[in-house]
Amino acid sequence: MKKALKITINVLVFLGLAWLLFGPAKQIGYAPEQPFAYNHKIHAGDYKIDCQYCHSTVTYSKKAGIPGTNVCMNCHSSGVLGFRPFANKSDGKRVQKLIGELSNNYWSKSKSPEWTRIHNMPDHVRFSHAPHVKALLKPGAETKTACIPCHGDVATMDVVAQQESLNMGFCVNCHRTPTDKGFVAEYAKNGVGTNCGMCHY
Amino acid sequence: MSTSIYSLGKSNVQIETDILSPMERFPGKLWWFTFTIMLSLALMMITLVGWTFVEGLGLLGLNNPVNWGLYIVNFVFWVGIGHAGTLISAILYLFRQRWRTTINRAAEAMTIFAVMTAGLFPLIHVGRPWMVFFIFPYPNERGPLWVNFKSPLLWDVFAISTYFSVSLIFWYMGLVPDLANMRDRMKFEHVPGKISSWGRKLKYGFVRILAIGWVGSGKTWIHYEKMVMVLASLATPLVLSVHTVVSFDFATSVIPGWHATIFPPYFVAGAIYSGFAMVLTIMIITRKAFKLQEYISMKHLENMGIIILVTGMMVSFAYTTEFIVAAYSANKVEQYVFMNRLQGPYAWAFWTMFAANVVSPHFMWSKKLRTNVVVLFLISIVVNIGMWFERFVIVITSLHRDYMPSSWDMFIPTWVDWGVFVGSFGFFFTWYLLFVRTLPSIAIAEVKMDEANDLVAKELGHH
Amino acid sequence: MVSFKEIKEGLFTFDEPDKGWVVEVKTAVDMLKAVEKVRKAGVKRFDTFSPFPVHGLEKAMGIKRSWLTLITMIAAFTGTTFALSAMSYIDLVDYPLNIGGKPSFAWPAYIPIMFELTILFASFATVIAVWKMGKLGIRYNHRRPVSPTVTCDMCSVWIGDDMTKEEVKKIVGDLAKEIHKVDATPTDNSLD
Amino acid sequence: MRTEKRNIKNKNLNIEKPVNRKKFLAFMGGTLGVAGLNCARKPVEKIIPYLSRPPAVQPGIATYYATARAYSEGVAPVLVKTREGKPIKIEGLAEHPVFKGAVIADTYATIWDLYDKDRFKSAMKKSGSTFSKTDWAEVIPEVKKALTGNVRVISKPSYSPSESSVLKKFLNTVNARHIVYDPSGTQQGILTGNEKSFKKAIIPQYAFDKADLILSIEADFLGSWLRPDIFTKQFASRRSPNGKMNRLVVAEAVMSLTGANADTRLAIAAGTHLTFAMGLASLLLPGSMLAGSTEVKNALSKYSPKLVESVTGVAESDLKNIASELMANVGKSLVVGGGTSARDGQEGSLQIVINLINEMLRNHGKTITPVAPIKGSNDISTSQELFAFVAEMKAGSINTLIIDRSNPVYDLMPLGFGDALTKVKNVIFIGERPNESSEAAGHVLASSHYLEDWSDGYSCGIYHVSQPVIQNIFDTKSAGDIWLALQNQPEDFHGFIQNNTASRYASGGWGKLLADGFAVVEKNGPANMPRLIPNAISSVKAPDSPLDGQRLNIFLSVGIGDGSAGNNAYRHEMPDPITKVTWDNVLLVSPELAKEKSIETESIVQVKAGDAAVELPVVVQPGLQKNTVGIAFGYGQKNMTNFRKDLVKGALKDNELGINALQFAKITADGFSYSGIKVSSITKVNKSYKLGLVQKHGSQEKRYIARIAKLSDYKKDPKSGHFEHDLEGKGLYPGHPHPGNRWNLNIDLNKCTGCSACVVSCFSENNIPAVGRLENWRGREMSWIRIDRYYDYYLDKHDHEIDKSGKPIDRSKDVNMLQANVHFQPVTCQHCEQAPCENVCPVAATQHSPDGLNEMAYNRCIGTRYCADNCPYKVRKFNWFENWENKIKDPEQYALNPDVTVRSRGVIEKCSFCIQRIAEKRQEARLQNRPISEDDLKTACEQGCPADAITFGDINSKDTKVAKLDKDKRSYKIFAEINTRPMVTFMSKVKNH
Repeated sequence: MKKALKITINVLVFLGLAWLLFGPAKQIGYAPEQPFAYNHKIHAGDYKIDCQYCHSTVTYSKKAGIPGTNVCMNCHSSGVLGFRPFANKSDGKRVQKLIGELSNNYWSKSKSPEWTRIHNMPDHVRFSHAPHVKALLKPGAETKTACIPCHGDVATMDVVAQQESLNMGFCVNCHRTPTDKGFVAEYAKNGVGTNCGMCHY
Repeated sequence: MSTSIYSLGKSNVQIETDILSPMERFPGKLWWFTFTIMLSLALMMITLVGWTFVEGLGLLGLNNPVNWGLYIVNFVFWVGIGHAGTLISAILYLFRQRWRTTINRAAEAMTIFAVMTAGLFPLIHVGRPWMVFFIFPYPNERGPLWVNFKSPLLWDVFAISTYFSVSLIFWYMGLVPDLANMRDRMKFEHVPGKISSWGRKLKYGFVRILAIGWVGSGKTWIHYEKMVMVLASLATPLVLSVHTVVSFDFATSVIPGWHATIFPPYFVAGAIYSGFAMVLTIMIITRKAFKLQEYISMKHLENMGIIILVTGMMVSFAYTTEFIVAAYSANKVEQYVFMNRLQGPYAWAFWTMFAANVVSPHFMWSKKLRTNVVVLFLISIVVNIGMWFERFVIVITSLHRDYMPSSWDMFIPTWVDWGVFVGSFGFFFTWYLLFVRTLPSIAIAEVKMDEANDLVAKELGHH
Repeated sequence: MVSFKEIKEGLFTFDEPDKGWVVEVKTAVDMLKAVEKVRKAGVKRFDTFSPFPVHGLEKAMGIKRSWLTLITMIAAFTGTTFALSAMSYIDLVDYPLNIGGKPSFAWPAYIPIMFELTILFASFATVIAVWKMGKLGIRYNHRRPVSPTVTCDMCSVWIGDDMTKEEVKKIVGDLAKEIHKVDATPTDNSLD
Repeated sequence: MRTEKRNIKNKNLNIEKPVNRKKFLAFMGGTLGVAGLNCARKPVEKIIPYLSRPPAVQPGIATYYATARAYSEGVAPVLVKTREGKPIKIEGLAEHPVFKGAVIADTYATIWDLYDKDRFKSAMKKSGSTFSKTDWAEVIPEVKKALTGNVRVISKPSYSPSESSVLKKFLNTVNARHIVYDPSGTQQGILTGNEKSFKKAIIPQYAFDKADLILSIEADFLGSWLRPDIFTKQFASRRSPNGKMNRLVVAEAVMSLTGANADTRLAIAAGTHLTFAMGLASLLLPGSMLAGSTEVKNALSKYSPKLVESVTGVAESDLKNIASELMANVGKSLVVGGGTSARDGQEGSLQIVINLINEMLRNHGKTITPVAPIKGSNDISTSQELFAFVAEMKAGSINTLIIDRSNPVYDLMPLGFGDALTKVKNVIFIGERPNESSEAAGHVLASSHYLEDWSDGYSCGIYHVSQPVIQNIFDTKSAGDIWLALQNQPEDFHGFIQNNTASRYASGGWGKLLADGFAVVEKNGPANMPRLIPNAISSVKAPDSPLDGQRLNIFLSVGIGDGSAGNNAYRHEMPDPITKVTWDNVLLVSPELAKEKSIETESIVQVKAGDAAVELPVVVQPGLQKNTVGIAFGYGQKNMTNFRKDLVKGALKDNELGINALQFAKITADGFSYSGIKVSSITKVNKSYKLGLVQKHGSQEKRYIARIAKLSDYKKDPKSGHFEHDLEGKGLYPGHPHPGNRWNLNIDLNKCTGCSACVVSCFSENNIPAVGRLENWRGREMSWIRIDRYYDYYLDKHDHEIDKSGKPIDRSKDVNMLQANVHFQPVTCQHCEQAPCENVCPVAATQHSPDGLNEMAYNRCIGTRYCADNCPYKVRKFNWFENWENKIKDPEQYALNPDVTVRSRGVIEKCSFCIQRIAEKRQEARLQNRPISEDDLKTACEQGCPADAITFGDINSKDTKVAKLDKDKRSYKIFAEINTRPMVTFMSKVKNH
C-alpha cells in the first residue's frame, strides 16, 4: 500500500512537472512591465473615470481601443494638473515626474508609448469586444460591470494584471451557461454558440 | 495417442540449449552486416521524417486529390503484416494447431515490430506532428473539447493501440517462463561461462527483472494457462477487428474504390495473406541462420504455404467481387475507377498486384513446390510485393481520379516517399534482429510442454 | 449454479515456498503422481514446480478450475460500459457538435471503440489478475526457484506443512529423486 | 451608407502594430507568485496607439474609400477597404453608373502591387552599372539639368486629364515632344480605325447590354479587350434565359475567354480575321444603306464566302448564317473586333471593316455611341511617328528621354528600342518598379502606387478622382508631382487637381467628389456616330489566298496583360482562364498538330519564326485550326520574378518567367504585326518540363457537373439542362435543425464567364498564399475557389449525338476539337449539410455551425488530410509548406486581412463562405438589435464577380434572392446522388444556339 502511494505520488509529481513545462501558458496574474507607469486605480478607481472615456471604441468595435496620448493630455495639460492633494510629497513628486515624462517624452515628441499587451488572445481567436459588452452591459449599469467578468475590477489595480485564464474553457463556459439548453436554441435567440466558427476562422 | 509428427524427441536441456545458445555467443559477421544495413536504413528514415517535420509534408509527392500516398500504403501494409503473429498465437491456439508452437514466438515478435512500424506512419503523416496528442480524448482546458468519435481514424487510434498493447502483453506473458529459464540458466552453471563480465551482469539484471519472479509454480501455471486461453479468445476477434477498422478508413468514406462493404473481410484476408508471407520469409531466414530446421520443419513451412494459397484465393475472390459490384452498380464514377485500375496510368501497379497476389499463390497447389524452401521463399516475397501494390492500388488509384475530373492528378512519389518506405523495412528488421539476438525466438516452455505432454498422454492414457 | 465459495476457491493464489520440503521428481508424469499422493495425504500447503504446464495438473492438485475468466468478464463489461458512457456523455452533454449532420448520439459509430475498450480492459485485467494471484511482478524479481533446474527440466513438488523428511518420503515413495529442505523463500541478491 | 470616404493623407498610421509577433520570448517571466515556477510562455505583443486618433480611423473597424485606378488601359473605379489605415482589399464601386461595381482580376491584384517589396524605395541614380539611393532634393535638379537639346517623353496612353495637362505644360517649358505607344495595340487599332472611318479618333461607348446579337472578331472583350469589367457586366446582364437572352458569336483564331463564352465560335486561321470581316461585310452589303457605294462594292467584291472559306477555314454556310442572323438583328446587334491578336501590320484596318459592318447594321447610335466615350481623344502616336522616333534615337539626336511608367525596351522590342536607347545621352525613368527600361536609365524617379497618391481619370464621361488611402510607403512621388517639380511649380499635384481639373469637372464640389470617387460629367445616351467615310475601306488589304504554313498569333493574356505589373505573385498564381496554366506562357497548339508532331501538353518545342528560334512549353488547346498556334505576350520580362525566387523554381530560364513572345513580332511599313506570323518550323525537343497546370483533365466524363442546355430546349422544358434524375437519398438521420440563418451560395453558370476575378478577390480577402509554379505542377494550388474549365461537345438529352442510323456518335476521340464547347464552373467548398469531411476528422477540427457553415478550426487541425481525401468536390487545400513565416517580406504583410487567420504549415484550409464577413455583420446586427439582412452581406467572390453570377444569402427566409434562385428550375447540386446536401447551388448553363 505504501509502495502504491509512493508510485502514485511519483507519477503525480511527474505529471505536474510535465504540466508546468509543457502545459498552456500561465495567464492569470500576468502583469508585464509597461513603458509608462499608468495607474488604473487612480484613474478608474479614485476618479471614477468611465472605462469608455479612454477605451472609446469598446461598444462598437472589435477592439476596445488604447487611448492616444491626446486623450491623456485632455486632462493632463498644465492647467488641470494640480487638483490632486497628494498624500505625501514623494508621491506628488513621482506623479509630477510621470506627467512630465508623458508630456516631454511622448506628447511633445509625437511619440506613443509601446504598451505590452496583457490580455493577449492567440492569433486564431477572433474576439470582438462590442457584442460581449452589449450582452453584459445591463441598462443603466456602469460600463465596468461589463468589463469585470473577463478583466476583473481594474479600478482596484495599481498595475493591471490578467485576472482570468481567458483560455477556451473560460470562453466556452460562458457561452454555454446563458440557457444551458444546448447550443441550437441558444444560437437562434442570442447568436451565442459553442461551434468552432464562433471564434476561430 | 502416439507422438505427433511435430514431436522432436529431444530432452529439455537439449531444447533449451538449441534455442538459447545462439544468444549466448557474440553475434556473427552476417548478423552485424545485416544489422548495420538495417539500422542505417532506419536512421535514414528517421532523418527524412525529421526533415519533413522541419520543412513540411510538401517534401512528399502528395497533392490535392492524392492527399494520402505511400505513407498510408505502408501503414496498411505493415498493419497487415502485423496480423500473422497474433493470428498464429491466438487463432491457431484455439484450434489446437500444434505446429504453431515453434513459430508463434517469432511471429508474434514480428507482429509487435510490424505494428510499431505501422503505428509510426499515421503519426509522421500528419501535418502538425507536434499537435498529434489532440487525437487522444483527454480532459483539457479547451472547454473541454474532445475528439470526434465518429471518425474512422479515431477508431484506428483505438484499434491499433489496443492491438499493439494486447499483442505486447500476450507476447510478453508468453516470454515470462522462458525468461525465467534464461535467468536460471545464466545464474546456475549449467551454461558455459559464469555471470562475470559487466555485459553479462547487465543482461542478467534485465532478464531477472523481466522474469518477474517466475518460478514455475503449478498454481501459477493453472492461472497462466487460463490466461493464455482468455487472451487468445480476446485476441482472436481483436486481430480480425484491427484490419476491419483499418478498412473502415476507406470503406466509410465516399470515395469510389474506397466506399465498399466488402472491405472488412477483404482486408482481413489480405492481412493474413501478407502476414503469413512475411512470417514465411522471416522463418526461412531465421531457421537457416540459427539452425532451427528441426524445430521449424518443412511441415511448418508447408502449412504456411497452404494458408497462403487459401488466403490468396480469398483475396482473389474479393478482387473479383469488387469489379462485379462496380459493374453492377450502374454508378459511372465507381465504374470509371475500376476501369481506370485496369487501364489507367497506374495499370502497371494493378497488374503487378494481380500477378503477385492472384497468380503466384497457385504454385502452392503442387506439393513439390510448397515443400521447396527456395520456391516458398520467392513466393513469400512476391506475395508481399503484391500486397504492397494492392494497398497502392486502393489508395492511389482511387484518389487520383475520383469524383471531380477537374481535380484529377497524378501521384509521383518523391525520393523522400521511397526513402521512408525503404527505411521502414530497416526499422522493422532492426527490431527483429535485436529480438533474435536477445530473446528466445522459439517458445521454449511450450515446446517442452508439447514434448512432455506427449509422454504424459502416453503414460497416463489421456491426452 | 456456481457457488460463491467455488469462485473464491477458483481464485487461489500462489504460496511462497518459504519452508518445508521440496521433492524433486524425474518426469512430469512422476510429478502428477507425486502431487496427487501429497494431496491425498492431506497436506495443506503444497505446490508443484515445473518448467512447463503439465496436463492434468488441476485434477492432480485437486483444483476444480481457475475462475480467472470471471475477472475477465467483469473487466470486459466495465470496458464496454465505460466506452459507451464516456462517449455518450461527451457527445450529448459535454460538448455537443454537429458533425456531418449525424445525430450527437451516433451509436453505430461508437461500436468500434466500445469493442476495442472491451478487449483492452479485459486483457489487461486478466494479466493483472495473473500477476496478483501468481505473485508476479518486478518486486518479486529476486525470487529464486526452489531448485536450480526447475525452470529447465526438473519437476518438483513442494510440501509446506510441518513434517519430517521421513514423512515426506513416506508420502511420495520412490517417485522422489531427491528431497531437500527449504527454510525461506530462495532469493538472489547477487546484483544488489 | 457603409462607405466612409475621407482623405486621410498625412496621418500617423501606426496603430497596434505587432512588433516581432513571430519572435516569442519563450519562458518569459510572469509573476513570481507561482512557487517560483515561471512557466508563462506568453508571446509578447506591443500596442502602439495613435498619438491622437483621427476620428475616422477606428481600430477594428474597416474604413472604405472610393477612388479610381487610372492607368494606360482606362479608368477602374474602386472601393478600397482599409483597416487601421492600411488598404487591404479592392472592391467594386457599386454606385458607379457605368461600372456598377464591376472589377476585373487585374485590378483586384493591384493591392499587392502597393505592398510590393521590390518597388523603388526612393529616387535612384546610376553610377557605373549600379543604382544607388538618392533623395528628391538632389535628383530633381540633376534631371532638370539634363532637360536640354532634344527632349522626349515616352509613355503609354493616359486617362488622367490632370497628368496630361501638367505634362503638356512641362513639354512646353522644356520644348520637348511626347511619344505615346500602346503596348497591346488594342486602343491604337480602334482609334486609328475610327480616325479613318469617322475622322474622329475616339473609343466609343459600347452597349453590350442592348445588343441581342454580338459578333466579336478577335476581340476578347470579356477578358482583355478595352474594359472587360464594363463589358462583362453588360454582357452578363443579358444572359438570363428567361428574358430575351443575347447571343454571342465569336470568330477568332486562338481560344480566348470571349471565345470560350461564345454561343457559336468560329475558329478562323491565324491572321485571316480581315478576310472574315470583309467576307461578312460583302454578304451584308446588298440591301444595306451602303449598297450604293461603288468603292465599298469594289473593295468587298473579291471576298466571296467561298474565298473566305478557303482562307479562314470558316464554312460558307456558317458565314452565311451569321450574316443572315446579323441582318435579322439590325440595330440590335453589335460587332466588335480588334485587340492584340488582330494587330496585323495595318493599324486600324479591322476597325474600318467593323465600322462598315456596324454602319450597315445600323448599330451606330444604338449599341455604339460617341457620347461619353471610353477614350475621347487620341493621344497615341502613330506607328510612323514611333518608327521615326526610334530612328532619331538611333541617329543619336535625342539628348534626353524620359520614360514615364512604361517599359518601351520590352514593349517596343520589335523596333529595337533597347539598342536605340543606348544612343540616348540621358535616360530618365519614372516608374514604380524596376524593368528593362529602368535598367537603362541614369536616373530613376520613383513613382507612387495609385492608392498612395493623387491622380484622376476621365473615361465614359465620368470624372474620377484617385485619392490616397495610405501614406506613401516608400519615398515616392506621384507622376503629377514629378512633372510639377520638374517645371519648378511650387504647387503640389493634389492642389493642382483640386483647383484646376476637379473644379472644371465636378460640379458637386470637392468634398462630394472625394466621397463619391467620381462625378458624372457627360451622360451616355443614344447619339449617332459621325458620318462614316465608306471609302476608308479601300485601304484595307485582307489576305485573299490561304496563308501558307504554320501561323502564330500573339495575344494578350487575362492574368498578366502586357506584363507591366508582372512582379506580383497572385497575377501568376491565378490560372489562365482557358489553359489553366500558372506561372508560364505556353505555345498553344491544336490537337491535330499535336498529334501530327506527337507533342503533348508539357512538351517542349522549338519554334522558329523569322530570326527567332525559341524553346518553349506546349499546351494542346482545342478550338484552334491545325495551322494556328498562339502565344501570350507580357512574359519573359527580366524583373518579373523578383518577388520570391522559390515560387518560380524550375522555370524555363533562370530569373525569367516564360518567354518573350515579341521576339516573333514583325514590323511592317504601317505598323506592328502580331497576327498571322509565319512560323518556319515547330520541332519537338526532348526535354522534360514541369508546367504549373492546375487542371489536368478537361472532360467532364459525362458526370453532369457543369450542366448545359440549348436555349430552344430550355424554352420547351426548363429542366432540360439536367440529364439525369437527381437522386437525393433520405439518409438515415433526421439531421440537425438550422433555426436561424442558413447560408447558401448560388452560382449561375450562364452568367459566369470564367474571368477569374472571384479567384483573385478571394485570394485577397482570405489571405491565401501563392505557392509557385512547381507546387502548382504537383497539384497543390491553394485557391479556395477554383474555376473548372471543361471542354465538351454539345451534349444532347441523351448525352451524345446520334448519327443517321440512330447510333450514338462518340466524338470524344475526335482529335479535331475545333468546335469544343467550353464550360466554366466555379467550385468552392459546398458546405454540405451532411459533409463527408466532417465525419472523418479525428479531432473534430471541422464541424457544422447552426447557420449551415462547414467550419474549419485551423488551430485544432493536425493535418491528417483525411477530410481532403473524403471531399468529393476536392475543395480542401492543405498547407504543404509554411507559406508565410520567413517567406513574406516587409511590407507584404500589410496586404493581409487582419480578420482572417493566416494558416501555418500542416493545416487544412478551405472556403469559409467568408465567415469573417458573416461574423462581422452578425455582430453589427446584434448591436443594432436586428436580424442580418440580405443586403448586409456579400462574400468576396460574390462581390468580386463582375458578371453577378454569384449570389449569397440566407435560404431560410423565403424572400431572399438566393432562396428564390434555389427554387429555379435550372438549379441543381453537384453529385446530389451521394447525399452530401451541398449548400452551393448551381444553375445550369443555357447556350443560345
